[in-house]
Amino acid sequence: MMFLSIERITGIFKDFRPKSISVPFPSEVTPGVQEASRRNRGSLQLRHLDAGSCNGCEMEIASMTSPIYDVERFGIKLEASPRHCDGLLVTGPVTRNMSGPLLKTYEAVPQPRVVVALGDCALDCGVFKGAYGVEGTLGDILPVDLEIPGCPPEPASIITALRGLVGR
Amino acid sequence: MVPLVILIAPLLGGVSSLLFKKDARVAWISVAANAFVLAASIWLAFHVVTRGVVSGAGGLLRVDALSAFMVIVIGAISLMASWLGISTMAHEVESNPHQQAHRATYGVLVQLFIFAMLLAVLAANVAVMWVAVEATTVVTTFLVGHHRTKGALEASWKYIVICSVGIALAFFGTVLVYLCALRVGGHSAAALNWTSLISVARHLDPSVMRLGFGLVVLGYGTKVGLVPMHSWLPDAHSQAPAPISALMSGVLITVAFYAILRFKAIVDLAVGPNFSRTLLVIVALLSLALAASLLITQHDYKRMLAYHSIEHMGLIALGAAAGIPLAIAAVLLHILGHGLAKSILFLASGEIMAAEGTTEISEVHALLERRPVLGGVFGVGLIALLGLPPFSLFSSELLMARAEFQVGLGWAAIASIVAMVVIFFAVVGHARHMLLGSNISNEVLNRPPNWVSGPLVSGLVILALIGVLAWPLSSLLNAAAHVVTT
Amino acid sequence: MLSLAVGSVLVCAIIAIWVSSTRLLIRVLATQGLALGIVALVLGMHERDLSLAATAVVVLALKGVFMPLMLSKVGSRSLNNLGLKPLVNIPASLAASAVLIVLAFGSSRVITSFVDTPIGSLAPVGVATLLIGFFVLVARRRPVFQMAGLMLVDNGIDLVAFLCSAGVPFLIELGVSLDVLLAVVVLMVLAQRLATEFGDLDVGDLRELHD
Amino acid sequence: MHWTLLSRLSISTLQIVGIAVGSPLLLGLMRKIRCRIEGRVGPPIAQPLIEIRKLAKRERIRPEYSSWIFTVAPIVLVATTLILVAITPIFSTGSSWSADLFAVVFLLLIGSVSVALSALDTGTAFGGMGASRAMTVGALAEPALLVALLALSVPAGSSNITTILVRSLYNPEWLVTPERLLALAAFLIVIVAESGRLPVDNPTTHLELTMIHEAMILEYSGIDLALVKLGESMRLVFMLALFGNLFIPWGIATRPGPIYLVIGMLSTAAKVVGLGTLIATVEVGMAKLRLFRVPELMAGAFVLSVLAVVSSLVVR
Amino acid sequence: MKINLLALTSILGMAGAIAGAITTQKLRKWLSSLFGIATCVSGLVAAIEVLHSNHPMIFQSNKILVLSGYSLQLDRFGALFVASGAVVGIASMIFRLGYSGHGLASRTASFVLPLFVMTLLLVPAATNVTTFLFLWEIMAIASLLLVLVDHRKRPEVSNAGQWYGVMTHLGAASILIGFVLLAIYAKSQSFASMEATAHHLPSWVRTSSFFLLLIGFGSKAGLVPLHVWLPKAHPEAPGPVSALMSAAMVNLGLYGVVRVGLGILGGGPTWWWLTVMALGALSAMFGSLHSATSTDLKRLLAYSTTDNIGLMFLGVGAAGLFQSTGHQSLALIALVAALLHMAFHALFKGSLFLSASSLQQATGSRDLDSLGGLLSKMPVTGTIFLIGSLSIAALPPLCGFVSEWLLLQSMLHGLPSSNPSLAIAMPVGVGVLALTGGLTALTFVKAVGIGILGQARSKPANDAHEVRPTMWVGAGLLSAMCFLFGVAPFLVIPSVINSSKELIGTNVANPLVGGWQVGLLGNQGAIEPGLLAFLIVVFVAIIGGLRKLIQAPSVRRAEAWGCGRETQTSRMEYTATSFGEPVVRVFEDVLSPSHNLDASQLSESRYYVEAAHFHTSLDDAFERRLYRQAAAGLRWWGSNARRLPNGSIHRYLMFGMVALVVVLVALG
Repeated sequence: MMFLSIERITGIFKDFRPKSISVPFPSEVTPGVQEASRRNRGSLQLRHLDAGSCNGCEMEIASMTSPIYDVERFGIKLEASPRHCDGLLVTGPVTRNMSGPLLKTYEAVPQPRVVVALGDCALDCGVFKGAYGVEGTLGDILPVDLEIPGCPPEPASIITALRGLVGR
Repeated sequence: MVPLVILIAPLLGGVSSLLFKKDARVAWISVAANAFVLAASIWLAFHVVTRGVVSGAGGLLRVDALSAFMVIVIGAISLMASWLGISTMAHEVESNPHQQAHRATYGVLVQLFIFAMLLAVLAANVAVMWVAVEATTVVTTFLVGHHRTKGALEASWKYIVICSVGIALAFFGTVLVYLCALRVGGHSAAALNWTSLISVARHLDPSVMRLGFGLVVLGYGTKVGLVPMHSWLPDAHSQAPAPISALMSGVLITVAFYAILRFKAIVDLAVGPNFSRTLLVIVALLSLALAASLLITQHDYKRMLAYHSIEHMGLIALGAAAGIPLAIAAVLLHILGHGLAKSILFLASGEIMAAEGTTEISEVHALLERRPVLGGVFGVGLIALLGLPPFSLFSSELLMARAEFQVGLGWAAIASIVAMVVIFFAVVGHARHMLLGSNISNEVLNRPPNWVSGPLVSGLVILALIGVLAWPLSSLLNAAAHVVTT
Repeated sequence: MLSLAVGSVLVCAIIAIWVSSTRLLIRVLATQGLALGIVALVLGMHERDLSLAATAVVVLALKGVFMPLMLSKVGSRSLNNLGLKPLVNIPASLAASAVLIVLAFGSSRVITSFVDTPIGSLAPVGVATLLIGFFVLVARRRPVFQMAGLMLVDNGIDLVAFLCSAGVPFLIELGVSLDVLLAVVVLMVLAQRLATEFGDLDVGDLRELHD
Repeated sequence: MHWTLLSRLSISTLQIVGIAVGSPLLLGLMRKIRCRIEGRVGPPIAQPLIEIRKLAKRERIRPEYSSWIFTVAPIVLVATTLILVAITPIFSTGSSWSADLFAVVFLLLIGSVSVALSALDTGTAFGGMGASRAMTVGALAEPALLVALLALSVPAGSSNITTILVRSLYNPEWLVTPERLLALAAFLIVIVAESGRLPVDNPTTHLELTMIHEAMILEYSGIDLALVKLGESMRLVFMLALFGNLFIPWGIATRPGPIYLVIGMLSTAAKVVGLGTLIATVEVGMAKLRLFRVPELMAGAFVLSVLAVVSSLVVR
Repeated sequence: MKINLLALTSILGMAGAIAGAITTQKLRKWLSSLFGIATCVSGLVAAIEVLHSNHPMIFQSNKILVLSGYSLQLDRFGALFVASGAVVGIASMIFRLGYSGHGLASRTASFVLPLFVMTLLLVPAATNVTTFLFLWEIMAIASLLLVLVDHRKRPEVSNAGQWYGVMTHLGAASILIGFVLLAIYAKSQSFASMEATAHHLPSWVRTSSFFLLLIGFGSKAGLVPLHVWLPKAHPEAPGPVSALMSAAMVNLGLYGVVRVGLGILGGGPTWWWLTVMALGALSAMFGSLHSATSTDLKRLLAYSTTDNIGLMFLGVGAAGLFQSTGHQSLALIALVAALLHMAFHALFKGSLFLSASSLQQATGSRDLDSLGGLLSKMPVTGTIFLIGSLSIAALPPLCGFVSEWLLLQSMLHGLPSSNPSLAIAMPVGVGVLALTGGLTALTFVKAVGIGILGQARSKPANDAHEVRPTMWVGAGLLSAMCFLFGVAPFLVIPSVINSSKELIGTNVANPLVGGWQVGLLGNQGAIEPGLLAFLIVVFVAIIGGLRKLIQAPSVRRAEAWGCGRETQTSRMEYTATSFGEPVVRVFEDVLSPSHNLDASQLSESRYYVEAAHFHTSLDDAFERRLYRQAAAGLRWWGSNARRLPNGSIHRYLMFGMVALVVVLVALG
């Protein structure tokens, strides 16, 4: 359509690489969720949600958006409003207090939505497994589309995994 | 003949109430007599305006347009006051059976009072007028003290002492005028007739006339309620029974002012208009300032009305100071308007007092809801009294201001308007407290019967009509104004 | 004779300030009324004016006899309470009366120069009496004294009238006298009521009615 | 020099298309420049277009209690901006349909008001907060804007944009007068404030307490969000284009003919890109002002514009 | 026989009053309203007739008004005010048919309301001082009584009534003095002879009468600092009355100033008009600031009236300034702009007040913070309110845009002259216009956004239903006209030009273009509101259609995003207070809000707060610093004066004696 052709026109700028401090990434994309990457077409907005994390993953997410990793170059952004987002980026085990807000936030995202579980705790509660305040893993509560293991996962691996959702 | 009949008619009412002491209905005879006075005076006014001056009682009485006008004012207000007086007396007897005995005295004195006022305005002779005005003092003293409470006694004492002194000064002034008149060759008995005084006025000795007029203003000014001898007025008006307050505030004080007007015409001829103007402006402004100052924190609604009278007398004096025919016509219109409005208000306040049992402003509230008729009459009356249209006081105040500006008294007019604004501020505040708001106690109250509210309401309607309709009042006012202007 | 009578009017006025006893005051007033009557009488005879003479008779009767009698009726009812000090004490009052007399003479020049007769030149005495009467009204506390002050005022004016113009016409004088009489009667009745209501009182204490 | 109706219509259409497509690209460019200065790679310049394309197909969500205002507001925002684009001379003076400087202000106001109303219609605290702040900033910017426009229209004796452009083309000495520079400086500040750029508002902020404009559109999703974003970017570009043309009128087509039109397009694009670059460069080195320091900035702009008017009279 | 419409208007008004006073409760509402409508129609016909002819309409009678005579003469200038008042009157009377306010159904109100309407229409026709003041004061007293009708329900009503009464009386006194001063020099009380002699008057007379009348009319118009009554009285009046007061009565203040300043006095020195402009600017700023921070819907509207009146005075001041500096055609433009704004303000403020009253009736509250969500529950009223708000915010294609734009134009074109006072006044004027424009937009975004959008903020608001048709027909009439005249201003502009020429001079060339365009001749700037309206409709349709095309309109209704918190209630919405808070902060020095924080600590530790109560209020600075002080001063004086008459007869007699001595000494 029209938009695609515009993309081609602006393609001339694609090779324009300013001298940057960002670490290079391979140009090929690791296969991710096919349907989502087709849908998102190079733009992904995520709402980050801390369901009970120790904040280790948050540190990595923060460095992911820094100039070094520059996740923005792949069209991936963290947004404040779930309405503007395509999915959730959840860290930590789901605590009892956060399970309600988690569901509410999920509901607030327009459909279709992706759910990304970031870090070991989100996958299997990690060291918090069995703690009295923990309700369960993210997978117990929401359908998880993408899992990024690690305690915490490195920024590069987060970016690599997310690129699979953008297709870029 | 007619003037004499008019003069005698009120006495009939008095005599009849003396004759039939027991029967309360006898008071209606007085009402009828006063109604007759009103009707006859209107006829007389027509007659005077179209045909000229009427004399009566062997030259003792003389009716020109001014007198005729004043008779109308007296007739109208006495009709209303005697009508409502029946209700007032009924209330009093209800609350205190001993008052039954005084009913007849009251009836006689009221009619005597009206008679004396009529005599004052009908008299052809200055001294007779003085006698009549003094007679009003004597008669009304008992009426002021009618309630026989301590307050009433105090008020009547103050009233008679201050007014007697004042009126004595007026007599002194009259004597001085008489001196002058004798000197220019008047026949001694007729020297004090208005006509002869006017005819020789240009030859009267200016310096004695000045002193004489100063004393006359001071003296009659006492009865008018002008500063500095005004002090009896709030006390007497607040203590007297409502119909008496109405008569005193509505007509008595303006009858006294009528005397000043008459003298002013003579003095203006003798010494030029500037003298009387200065004097009247001084007392007028003092009165206005005093009324304005004391209304701000007034606590008693009858006293509020009384100070309002002082204000209006100040306005009238200021209008008279202007002195041109327009001003005098306006002053007369104001006398009529103020008389009607003030008597309606006093009568209404009498009913309110009878119903509420207090004259304190702070203890009366939500009248419009609790007593819609009385509250409405009181409120509308205040609107009239504050000089708002369509009531005639608006027209007369406007005309007076115009006349004052015209003769170069603009600054005084402005001062009076400022005082009026202050008074408006004060009165609206008091009225708001009395009239507005919601009924907290939810008591069930009975309305005054129609024969009581009827005259009050129709009086207000008439007052509005006077303010709106020019005909036929304009010609009478102009004719009356020309009597005392040159 | 005339000047004697006129003078005694003034002297009576001054004495009226001096006295503090009711009985004495009434006597002084009676004397003054008589003196006033005599003034009228002498003038009437001198001018051969019948109406003035008649006036004189009325004045003598009323002011010399009747009114003092009525005053004494009130005065006798009131206790002779000397504890009731006058508002202005007697020496000061006398000084004030002196000032008032001077003032009267100074301010009546208009009248005297206008009348311009020997008799007329006595008119300031009347004015002085008037002023003194007023002073009594202002400075004395008891009802009787106030009535007396009123009468002094009235006498002063009458005196001026007699001296300057041989009085007002008789008919008028009659009316005036009637009025004054009635006023005094009313005052008397009121004073009696006051006495029954409040006892012997200071009229200045009647202050229930004010703003 | 007569414009046929057809040519005027086609110029308007061209302007609409050009601005509608060009404005997201300009935003992309500005982001790219910022990223570059920060040492990032940054997203592609077409990223805003890509986002809009994606959003167009996503689900629309309406807040529970909202009324039709919420649905209509994005359309009104885009529509009024497009009207502005259509009737003002951007590429060519031929598109002028009674284009008046003051009318432009009021038309822009429609967009601001509709977005603010939609924000309040959501019934959330964020919406209200954003609307309140945006309207306050807008109200404070208004005096500076109008007086600056006044100063710009005084020499031409008209507030008609075409008249101003044509007259200043014939009187190039106007262009460097101090009052003009002052007025333009004030105008630029206002543009920055109105379009929610630094230092008045941070378009990329996610902190609720500091955001102004973002707070108003939190509830929009899908195509509505796309419309709002498109509208906002078009407003920015429109204002920049207006500013550019008033600042340097040369290049705009003043007569019919495709060549002139192409020159006009290119020159306008160049002006806008230049201004965008400038703003992006300045923004990098700047922190957002505290909300209650914004009035000071606006007051400064107002003083500049008043000075402009006064000095224009003094100079003459 | 041709009926004199002015006489007919008077008679219909009085007939309505009498009908309202003597008939039964059910009948009187209808009769007095219908007579009111008839009065307005008659006045409207008269005004239109005058506007389209060159002859004034005259009605005179010496049988009315004692010693002065009743004299009406409607010229084209006055006719504009009559027409605008009549339109508002018709709408309000229709509205009243459905309005169920208890107080307004009373006998008094039914008696007074037709009179009020009648005087509103006749004041601009009065041609002598007595007639003018007579009608003016009846208008004042009638409106005062109407303000007071609900005094039983709320104590604030009587307070408002007192403020209004006193301020209007102050104004009337000032008008009286000013007019009488002119009348004395003219040796006649008719306006025509005043006008004839005005040029020969000494300048102090001209100046003092002008300023006296400015004060008098300014107090009626609600010009700062004489406005204090307005934000109290207009909100407390019942709906139709507040519409009449705010949309029609205040205009008569403007009428008076223009009639006197430009008509009778025929213009004046520059500094007069600079003062007028300054007062206008002050009113506009002050009014808009206060309306931006008000939370009471009707108070907000009332302050916005002060704001708009300020703009009109700004225009009038500019007109006078241009005239005094010899720019006749600019003066004409400025006056046309001011009068146009007057007429349009009547329309949108009328519709706003009427629809706000509908909202109040439906919810029982006029506090913005307990309304909300009403656009969906009362769609018609809500839309009317929205249209009114958009008009007042001067958004095209509604009528407020046209008049504000024209006002800006007149100021723009005043600049090139070399006159220094113009050079200072005009940019400042534009700045004020702009700031108030911005604040007005903010205010009405608040009014609409908090008032009728979002979630209902109280239970009554949640249960609200649409009001009776007569009510929205009345209000809708006005908002339809807002739209009509906004799109096609040529329907009214020629009349406004005619009526302005009456004062500026009939030989001044018309500098405005006609037709669908509004603007100045010679390519000096023009707008085409009709085109804009057309474009807006087309573009909205196109984009709406596109949106539909791209995506099926499947919309999910979901709970608004509340950061994931458990419940989201209406108490969490942004309130009107918080909406205006940034404005309060920015203009803290002008508004000087008072804050009051009461916190009680726990007994265990003073670092823990047990309960906190925060109260903030925004009083009118003029009220607090000027009027309350003045009133306190008067009371102080009054209570001291009371000591003078202490009840002692001796003291009273001493007054007399002193006076006697003074008389004797001075005259003897």
